[in-house]
Amino acid sequence: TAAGQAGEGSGSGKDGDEAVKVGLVYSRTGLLAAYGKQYRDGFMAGLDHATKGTGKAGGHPVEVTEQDDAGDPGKAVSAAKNLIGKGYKVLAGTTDSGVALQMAPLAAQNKVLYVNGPAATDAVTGINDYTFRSGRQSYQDILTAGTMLGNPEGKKVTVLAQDSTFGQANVAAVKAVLGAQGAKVGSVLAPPSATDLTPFARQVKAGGPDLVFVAWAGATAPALWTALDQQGVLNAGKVVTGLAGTASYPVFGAAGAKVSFLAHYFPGAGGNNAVEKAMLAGVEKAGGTPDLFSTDGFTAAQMVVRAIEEGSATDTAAMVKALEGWSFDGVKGRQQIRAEDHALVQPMFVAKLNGKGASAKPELVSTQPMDAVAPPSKPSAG
Amino acid sequence: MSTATTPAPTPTAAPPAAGRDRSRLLRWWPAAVLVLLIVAPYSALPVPGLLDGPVGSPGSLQLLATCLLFGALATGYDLLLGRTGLLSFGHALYFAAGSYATNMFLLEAGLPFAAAAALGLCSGTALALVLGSVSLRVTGIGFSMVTLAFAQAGSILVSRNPGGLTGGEEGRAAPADLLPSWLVGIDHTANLYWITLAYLVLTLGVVHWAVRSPTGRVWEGIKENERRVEVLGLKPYGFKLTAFVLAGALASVGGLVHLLLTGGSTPQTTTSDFTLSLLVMVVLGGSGTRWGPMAGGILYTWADHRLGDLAGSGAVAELPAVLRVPLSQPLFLLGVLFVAVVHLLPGGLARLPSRLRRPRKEKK
Amino acid sequence: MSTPPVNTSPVGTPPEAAPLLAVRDLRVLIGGRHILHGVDLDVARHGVTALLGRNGAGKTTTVRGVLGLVPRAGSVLLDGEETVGLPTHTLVRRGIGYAPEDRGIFAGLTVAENLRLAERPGADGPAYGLVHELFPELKSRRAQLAGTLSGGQQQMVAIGRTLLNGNRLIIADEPTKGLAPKVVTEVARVLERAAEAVPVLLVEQNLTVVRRLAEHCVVLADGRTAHQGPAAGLLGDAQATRRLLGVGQGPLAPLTAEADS
Amino acid sequence: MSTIVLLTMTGLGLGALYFLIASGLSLIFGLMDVLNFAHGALLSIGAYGTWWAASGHLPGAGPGGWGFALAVLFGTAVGTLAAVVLELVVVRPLYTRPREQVLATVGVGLAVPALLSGIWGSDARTFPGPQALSGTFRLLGADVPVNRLVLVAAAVVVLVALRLFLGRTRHGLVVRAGVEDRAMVTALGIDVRKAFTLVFAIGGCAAALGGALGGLYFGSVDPRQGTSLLIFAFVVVVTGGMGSVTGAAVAAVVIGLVQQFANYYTAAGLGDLAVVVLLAALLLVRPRGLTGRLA
Amino acid sequence: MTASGTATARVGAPVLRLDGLGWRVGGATIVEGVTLDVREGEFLAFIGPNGAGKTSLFNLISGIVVPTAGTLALDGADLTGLPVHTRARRGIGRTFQTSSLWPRMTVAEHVRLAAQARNGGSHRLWRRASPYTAEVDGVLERTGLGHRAGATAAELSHGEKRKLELAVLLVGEPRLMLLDEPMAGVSAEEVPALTELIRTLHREEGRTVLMVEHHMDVLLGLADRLAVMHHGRLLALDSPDAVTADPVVQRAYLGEGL
Ligand SMILES: Nc1ncnc2c1ncn2[C@@H]1O[C@H](COP(=O)(O)OP(=O)(O)OP(=O)(O)O)[C@@H](O)[C@H]1O
Ligand SMILES: Nc1ncnc2c1ncn2[C@@H]1O[C@H](COP(=O)(O)OP(=O)(O)OP(=O)(O)O)[C@@H](O)[C@H]1O
Ligand SMILES: [Mg+2]
Ligand SMILES: [Mg+2]
Repeated sequence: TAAGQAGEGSGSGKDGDEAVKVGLVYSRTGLLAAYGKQYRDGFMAGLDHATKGTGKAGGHPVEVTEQDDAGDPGKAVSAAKNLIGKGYKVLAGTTDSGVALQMAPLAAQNKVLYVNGPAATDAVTGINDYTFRSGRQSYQDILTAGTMLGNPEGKKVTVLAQDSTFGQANVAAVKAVLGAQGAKVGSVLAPPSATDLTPFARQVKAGGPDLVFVAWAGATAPALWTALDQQGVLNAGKVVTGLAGTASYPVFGAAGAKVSFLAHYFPGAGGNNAVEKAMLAGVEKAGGTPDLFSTDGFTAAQMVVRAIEEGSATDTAAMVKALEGWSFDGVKGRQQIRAEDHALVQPMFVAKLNGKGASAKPELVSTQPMDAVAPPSKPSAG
Repeated sequence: MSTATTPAPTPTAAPPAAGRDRSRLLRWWPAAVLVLLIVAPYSALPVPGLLDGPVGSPGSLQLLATCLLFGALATGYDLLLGRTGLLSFGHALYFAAGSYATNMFLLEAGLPFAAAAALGLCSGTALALVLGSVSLRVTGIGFSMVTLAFAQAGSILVSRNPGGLTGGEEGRAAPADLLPSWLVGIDHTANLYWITLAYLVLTLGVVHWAVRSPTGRVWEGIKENERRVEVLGLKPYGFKLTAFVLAGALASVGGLVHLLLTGGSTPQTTTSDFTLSLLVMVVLGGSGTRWGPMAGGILYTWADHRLGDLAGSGAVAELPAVLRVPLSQPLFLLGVLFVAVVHLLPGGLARLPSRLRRPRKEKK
Repeated sequence: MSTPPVNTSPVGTPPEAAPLLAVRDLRVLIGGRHILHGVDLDVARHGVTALLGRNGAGKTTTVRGVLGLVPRAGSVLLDGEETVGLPTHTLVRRGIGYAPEDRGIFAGLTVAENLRLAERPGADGPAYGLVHELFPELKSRRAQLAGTLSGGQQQMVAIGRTLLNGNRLIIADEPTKGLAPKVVTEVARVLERAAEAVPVLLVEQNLTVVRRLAEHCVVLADGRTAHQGPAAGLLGDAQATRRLLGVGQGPLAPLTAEADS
Repeated sequence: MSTIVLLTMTGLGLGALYFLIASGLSLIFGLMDVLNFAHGALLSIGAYGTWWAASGHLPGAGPGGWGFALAVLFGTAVGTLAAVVLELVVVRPLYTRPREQVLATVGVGLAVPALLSGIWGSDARTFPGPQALSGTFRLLGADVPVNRLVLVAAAVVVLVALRLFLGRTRHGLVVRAGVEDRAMVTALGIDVRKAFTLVFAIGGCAAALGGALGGLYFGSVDPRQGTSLLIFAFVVVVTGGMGSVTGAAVAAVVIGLVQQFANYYTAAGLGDLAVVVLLAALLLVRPRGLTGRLA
Repeated sequence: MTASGTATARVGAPVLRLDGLGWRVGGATIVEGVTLDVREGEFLAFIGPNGAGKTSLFNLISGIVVPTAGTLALDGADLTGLPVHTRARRGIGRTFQTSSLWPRMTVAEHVRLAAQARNGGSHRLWRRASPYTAEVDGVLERTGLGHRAGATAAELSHGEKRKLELAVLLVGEPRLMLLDEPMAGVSAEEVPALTELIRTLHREEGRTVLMVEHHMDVLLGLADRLAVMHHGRLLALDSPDAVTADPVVQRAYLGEGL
């Protein structure tokens, strides 16, 4: 294996020209390939930005190796073991929560730094000492939705989600957040494979909620929004959902104007701060299109560079230490890595969608500062 | 025109003594391969193209182990398809059952690994027994569809994450602290590899033994003509159930090995697509043959993992779009490869040696 | 081209010149095994030509080879035209009716559908009248699935199909197999009648039938032509019959000639 | 009441969609005994063809009115062509090996979605459709989506057309006989290959039409849409009695309604589970499906 | 078993008893009211026009189809509802009119499977299957298939398949043999040998034989009694001479001969 020297202090190492190898495991193909590409483009732009164009962190050239996981945990584990076996100390990536949950334990078992990508599952937060996250988690979505409700006291909230872990997590989070504030939270769960969503739209309507929170992912989204619109759900109460990537904007069709969006990110959401500008320019220069998860990749690169520069090129414990509690300017604004559970505390956005079809464009309504939407702390299991 | 025809060539002339010695040596090749496989982790031999890194490196061992795992799984599946003529679309269920049940006994009951594994295997086998005894009440395509329905129901259940047990679409990682320490961590990949190899040897042994047993003989009869077996006074149901349960049990063991190898249970293994890929492996290698399914499983898995690298390689990126787009999709390559094998290699890879040999003989 | 076959028997001479079907040196190889090593046979322009031989001699394979249903080499001339290389369906459309050995019934189709499949666009349309007159059963069972017919009824369908069209040649592979004696007689009459208009190549084990119908006969042994000549010559010569067909000797050969003796 | 009306109408629409998808599968399976795993791919090709034409790539075609009709026509034609190519290149050379035929279609079923996502990305694309079909109409207090009517109408047309094809032409007969004993059919002087290609073309045509209208139904196309619907199509074909087109129609409606009602009236949306459990139960009681036709 | 040896004294106890047996399918009556005792060691031949229901009667006896009327009993024990395999184990063996074999198994493997089914122990997964060499050699010798031992059933000619059917049946050593047209398609040359084989099975090994055959001359030398079936009914049941002399049988079945 590569000659790893432990006990390196902070600051740039003596073996300054030894390359640091970083493994990027993401979906180049498969279901989430589009997200994977956003993430990867963002990462490259972020690396360029964080190393100020030198490609070196703390004097070490950063070499990035990409591996495709095709959304399959088995392949991801193979790829990760391959990289770790070759002496890689830093892994980043994955868009898929299932993959992330199998990658994270590997990091702890083999003492390598793992910076999780866009996978939103809350379970990654605090999973172990070596795992960090560069994106948002479901809980932050819910908290953002909560801020849009005004005073939830006595209001009736219905969560419409798919009957999957992602959907169930959203229901649980809404219950925890808004339920605690006095809202009556109910849920309508649809099987992920359901073809016709009219019955579920109808169920939501029948409940007569004040707020509908829609947590929906996947190919059936257009059918869902059409059904909600046709059954008059969108006109009856406030409907909130998360804004996904550019490709999804036309999906809402006529419904887009009647929905309030919480957003993890969309180009321009950061108010064109300097970092965001750097990312937009970087991604575009490389021929990519900035999108929802570009920021996750960008942030991951920032974190990796920080870990090497302020931690070590070889000692993962030092890297971890360098990241814990780090607060920095990211694409979305000021963000911080919470020391106790490695949650990435970050601002979230509220948006609306203007226009429809191909011309639909999100417009920023407000920004929720990072502390307002900080997930509850969940100290690491070790 | 019709003068005396040349006599038919008789290729069955007694082989010369040297040839017989060679063929006796050749009969030992599985043992030789096994020895090679056992010592593989100690080898630092690079196999460029085939493996990314030397044979003994954790990455290569992991890939090799995955290949062996699927080779074994396909061999077990062929017990149904190629030996008994049962086309099950639900084999994934028993594989997943082995993995998920063990994992739940670890996670939820906190049992020690050995106990969890034993219980997991029993659960998988019991499931195969129960569902097999129901599905085997119908025959032909009906059987295929009932197994599909059961597997689909299983898949839906897993994805619904009932009571937080299965982790839904995210799956669940195995608790590293409950596993023996010699199975955890990259440095112990060789142990996982040996376990997988043992599983492969076990499966091959069980399958080969079973098909040469009296029961195996009946299986063959059932595959060819079930009614005729009945007229001999044998009730096919029991024999088919034996095959089903045996294959299910082997798949459950496979699920357990998969759990160790990937460190978790994933819902992908419950889908009908997974069974379909087993089917593809078996056919690729040669259904109903001794080594075919194993070879097919290994080749398929290797291609599935490595084609991704080929597809993402720089060489592909520079091609014009008409070539680049299809080549950058591993599944496309795999699908096309499979169609090609089905067309060009009837009987699968297992037939390759005899096909290569025949033209040579005919030339003589 | 029409040199006499190699293994011509001492009895008999080659059939008249310009046969309807002339098979020369037909060779068939299936799965690496040579099944026919060179069969020569002529089907005369009228009457029944019988193809004889013991089980496994290659009679069925010869017929299938003629029709192109198995890969074959050699020469098969229909009315002087080479047909090796033609796809089966084109060859058949030139006017061949074929009743195969295993009857070739489509079990999942009804009797009527089985017959309808054999219809070919021809001068006077399908001759259902003839078929139904010969086999009234087929009319009353028209809607029954052919797979549920009795063995003999299936045989009737198979023969019926060859009679439906105005063919130039009928090839029947053991058409009387499994038929009740009375029906055997009937079928023999049918073939006899058909043979007045259309030459018939008949594979048959029942020598009584052969004796009654055949004008010429060809005997195969081990995938080769062992004898070819007028039927009367062969069947009249007890020694030749015994040598070529293995019957007619000892006390245990009652099958053959009793009915008409 | 309005809920029941709505569920019934949308259930019928769902049934119609299932029938459109399953009809071609059922035809090919019933006649040729090929369980066509590439059927989902044909569906996707039809859907993408229509989407491509309707989003302005084909002169004259577009998202509205006759332009959309032209786009559907185009998509269906492309799907039909694909089916013909599939038969000629993949299925035909394997006619002596029926099991391999099925497996080769599995390979195609893997390759085509991958190719589609290579070309157009793995994301869902919104499907342009005529304004007139995106709204709802009121029926006894329920807002029923208009496009369900289109689906039902198309399904009826396909059902009638297939029945005519099977009942009035010789091809169905030739193909059914050809599956039993291909050599014997040629020995009757029939070129069975043409008939097989024709059946595949018709099956592909139905699949592609299903894909095109499915796009309208879902409002989007994605590379995996066809494959994910394939399972329901299998369920319909088998429930309907392996290859009986009418049986498939009945089964499709039953399944559509069951799914819709189960999804509404059970708390956890047990529609899909209900469907597979129903299938298993039915097969155990009546191994040959609803109509009891032989496989 | 008492009867043996001589050709005439065949008066064993009834083994198989059919009582009012009938089978209807799809509205048609295929077999109707067949009542009949088969005696131990007897040779009972069935003749009748095509479609008379002979094969169907065999299907009813062997359990392939379930009777819609009547009962049948073996040694006094009711068989009516029992499945095929149970009847086979009780000693009812049969051949099929349309050869029903295992196409891709070799001739020798056919014999081995049948031998194993007879000997039991098929459920033993842990054993090596026995090669049954003596069985294979013996029975292939008897049926004249010795030279084809390695060929698969699909490769056999029609006549060879008929012999293999018989071989598989022989190996099972059933006490009641149902032979459905065993001579159909067997070449004239080999008919005598097969006839002799069946005669030996019956006379020397004392098996009870039920046989359908259209070759009258074969039957006449073998059968103790002839049953004539017509339209699903038993038209006559008597000694061969009496039956063949019956003008009705002659008209309906034998015809005038060629
Ligand atoms: N598909 C095949 N593969 C291998 N061998 C075959 C095949 N078909 C026939 N044979 C062999 O070729 C030989 C000739 O067979 P064929 O069926 O032509 O004989 P036949 O003269 O018609 O016999 P029968 O009187 O029994 O019908 C036989 O030994 C048979 O086993
Ligand atoms: N499943 C079925 N459905 C309808 N009719 C049937 C079915 N099975 C048999 N039959 C009819 O029953 C009658 C008796 O058939 P069976 O096969 O028993 O006749 P058989 O006496 O054996 O005739 P053969 O001598 O021609 O073999 C036939 O007319 C046949 O068509
Ligand atoms: Mg023959
Ligand atoms: Mg019969």
